[in-house]
Amino acid sequence: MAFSSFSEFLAMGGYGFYVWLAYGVSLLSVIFLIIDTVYRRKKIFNQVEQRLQREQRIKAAENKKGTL
Amino acid sequence: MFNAFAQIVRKELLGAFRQQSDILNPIWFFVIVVTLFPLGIGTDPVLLARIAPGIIWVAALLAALLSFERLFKDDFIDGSLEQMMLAPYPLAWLVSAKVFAHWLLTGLPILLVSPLLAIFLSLEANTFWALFLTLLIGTPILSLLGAIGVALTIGLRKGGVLLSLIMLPLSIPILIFSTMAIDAAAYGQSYIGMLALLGAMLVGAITLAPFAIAASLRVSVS
Amino acid sequence: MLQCKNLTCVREERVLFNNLNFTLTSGEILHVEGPNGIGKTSLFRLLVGLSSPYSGEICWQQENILSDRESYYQQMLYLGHKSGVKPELTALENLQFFQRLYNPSVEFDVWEILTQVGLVGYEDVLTGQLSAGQQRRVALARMWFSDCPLWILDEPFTAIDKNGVKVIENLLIKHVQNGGMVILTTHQDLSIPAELYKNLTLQKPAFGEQYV
Amino acid sequence: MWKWLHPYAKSEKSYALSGKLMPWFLVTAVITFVVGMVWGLAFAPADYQQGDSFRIIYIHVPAAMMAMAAYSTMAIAAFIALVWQIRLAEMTVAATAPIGAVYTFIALFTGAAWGKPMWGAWWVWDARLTSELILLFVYLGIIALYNAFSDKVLAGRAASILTLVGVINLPIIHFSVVWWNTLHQGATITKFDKPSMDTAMLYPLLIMIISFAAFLGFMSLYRFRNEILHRESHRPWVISLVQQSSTQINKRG
Repeated sequence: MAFSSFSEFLAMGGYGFYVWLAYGVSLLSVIFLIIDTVYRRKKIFNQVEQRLQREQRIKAAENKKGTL
Repeated sequence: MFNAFAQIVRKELLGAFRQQSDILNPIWFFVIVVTLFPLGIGTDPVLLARIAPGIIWVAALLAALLSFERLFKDDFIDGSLEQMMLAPYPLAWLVSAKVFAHWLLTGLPILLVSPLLAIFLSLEANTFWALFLTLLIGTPILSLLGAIGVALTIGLRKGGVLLSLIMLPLSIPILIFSTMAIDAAAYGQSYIGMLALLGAMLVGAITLAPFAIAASLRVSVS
Repeated sequence: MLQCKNLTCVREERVLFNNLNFTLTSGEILHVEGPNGIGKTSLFRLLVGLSSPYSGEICWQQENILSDRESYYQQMLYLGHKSGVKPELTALENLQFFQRLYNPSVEFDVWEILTQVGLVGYEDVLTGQLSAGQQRRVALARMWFSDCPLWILDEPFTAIDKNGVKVIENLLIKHVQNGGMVILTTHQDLSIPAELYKNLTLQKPAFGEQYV
Repeated sequence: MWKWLHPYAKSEKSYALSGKLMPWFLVTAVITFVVGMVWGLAFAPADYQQGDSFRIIYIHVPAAMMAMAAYSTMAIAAFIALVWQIRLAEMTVAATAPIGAVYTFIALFTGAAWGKPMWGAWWVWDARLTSELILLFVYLGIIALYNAFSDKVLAGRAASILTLVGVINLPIIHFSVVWWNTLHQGATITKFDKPSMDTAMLYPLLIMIISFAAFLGFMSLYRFRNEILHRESHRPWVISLVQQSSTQINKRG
């Protein structure tokens, strides 16, 4: 163990701000990447589903006669 | 084969002389940008001579960016581009002709006005020759690199900004080697090594870029 | 002979047509029809090799057109929606460029062709200053000096007057009677003898077939 | 060599295979991350010169290395995509680029946060940071180009071409920046060079490199699957997959 107490661990020998800033921003950007990736997957699923619904509506519309 | 090359160059030059603003505007822009620097940072000849290579090369890059649009854009809109892609010759060869004509119309004029800028920025004769030689070797590389960028972005609605974002990072080595050569010349050192490096890059670009341009056009025009 | 084998075209994750098959032999005109947005222009761009199919292949003289583009392009003339004519050049300069680049072995009388397409007296005017129909005529003039057996014409009659349409139709008939082939789309009715051409109707993929 | 890969060149099979591989990468990434972080942050001894600020190395170096590795992956995939016309390779290029960009950003930011206490400035035109910055520009260019095309088949091909142009250019850029740096700064700042590192410091670094690599693998597979789904959304197997998942949600809801 390089540190004797938790507050010392947070202080990082006086460099706490820089170390935790670096780690924090890195973590944030990775989380952003994960959210973006999962969101994209959801979006693709939604798009395909919407398309399926639209096609069913078109099919229903084609069965009706006398439309323009 | 060579007839096809000559026909395309001839057509480009003929068209450009009918629409002279296409050639003149980038040059005009180049001169104005360079003029802005003394107005912005003062007229101290020592300072100007010190930063002149950077200014001229950055201005040349921006002027080149302005001129790239016309390389394929008009052709794309009026359909000559797709007709060129359907000609019975290798596409890489035909686009080389286009790029060569483009360099004649934009790179060469920059070379021709460079003495004027050398006077504006108080360059000495030796430094000016270094500038001239780097422009001579560097502008064709810019044309080839830019052509790849235009070919990739031509079908897109907002391709212009994207073109600069793609193109500028790739042209950094040219900027660095050219300004270093000019700096070396300003300190009275030999700059032949830098010129050789630029020359090697030019040879590499001439051999590889036409294939990249052709492949990009096949993607964009489809 | 031009063959389309099991051609499937997908654009932006949407199936335009599926498993299209046809063969065109010399002396035939193929008239492609179908409503707007059905994929006629996409089919034509596949046929000339500007875009590549999702699956299937197009063969010219038993050879995939994408494997040897140059020899295919020596025998193929494509006139698309966009004319390919440079507005800042004159009609004469445009024609000379096309002849020298695409049919360098053909000798022809420029004045005769300008007469044929009705542009005599306009040869020194910049093409950009001509009317839409006249600009179209400059592009169509390429058919008169083309020695290519295969003509692929996407909406050739756009902006052309009735008389002009007749002249072009006669030219097409002459071309196929000399052993040429023509593929074209048009929204007008063709007044070509029915035995000279056949129709290809593009249809929306049926339900159950819109996913491939 | 491509023979064994070929069956997996079918998108449906690759979708299933990558789905099977993903958990392994995730588990590796999480375990190595926890071990590496605890070891690196709490147990590794402080550097005798830089004190505890050196602990930034445990993300800076792995991010920088894996940003390069991601680009190499993209370059190989782009080459395969253009030479053998394999669509899945184009998807690999598109899937890996954003992860590479994020890693490059992390490397840059941690470099700056490390530089502030060491050099007294957030940014110095150090050769390595400058190269990293240009790498980020190249990544962003590729991503922007990919997103600008609405037809993803064309987008993938355009991104592959740009990746290959970049891969020829990047060594030249790096070389030119290093040379430019030595000329303009006298000697390069060598704070990041660690020729002889204490093993107690080195092991956590190696573990973190493995963690970043595994996470890169996990994320690329995830995004690769997204790409497959997006592009093949006209294929019956994707449709049935979507229908299955929606019925599952309906049952639960």
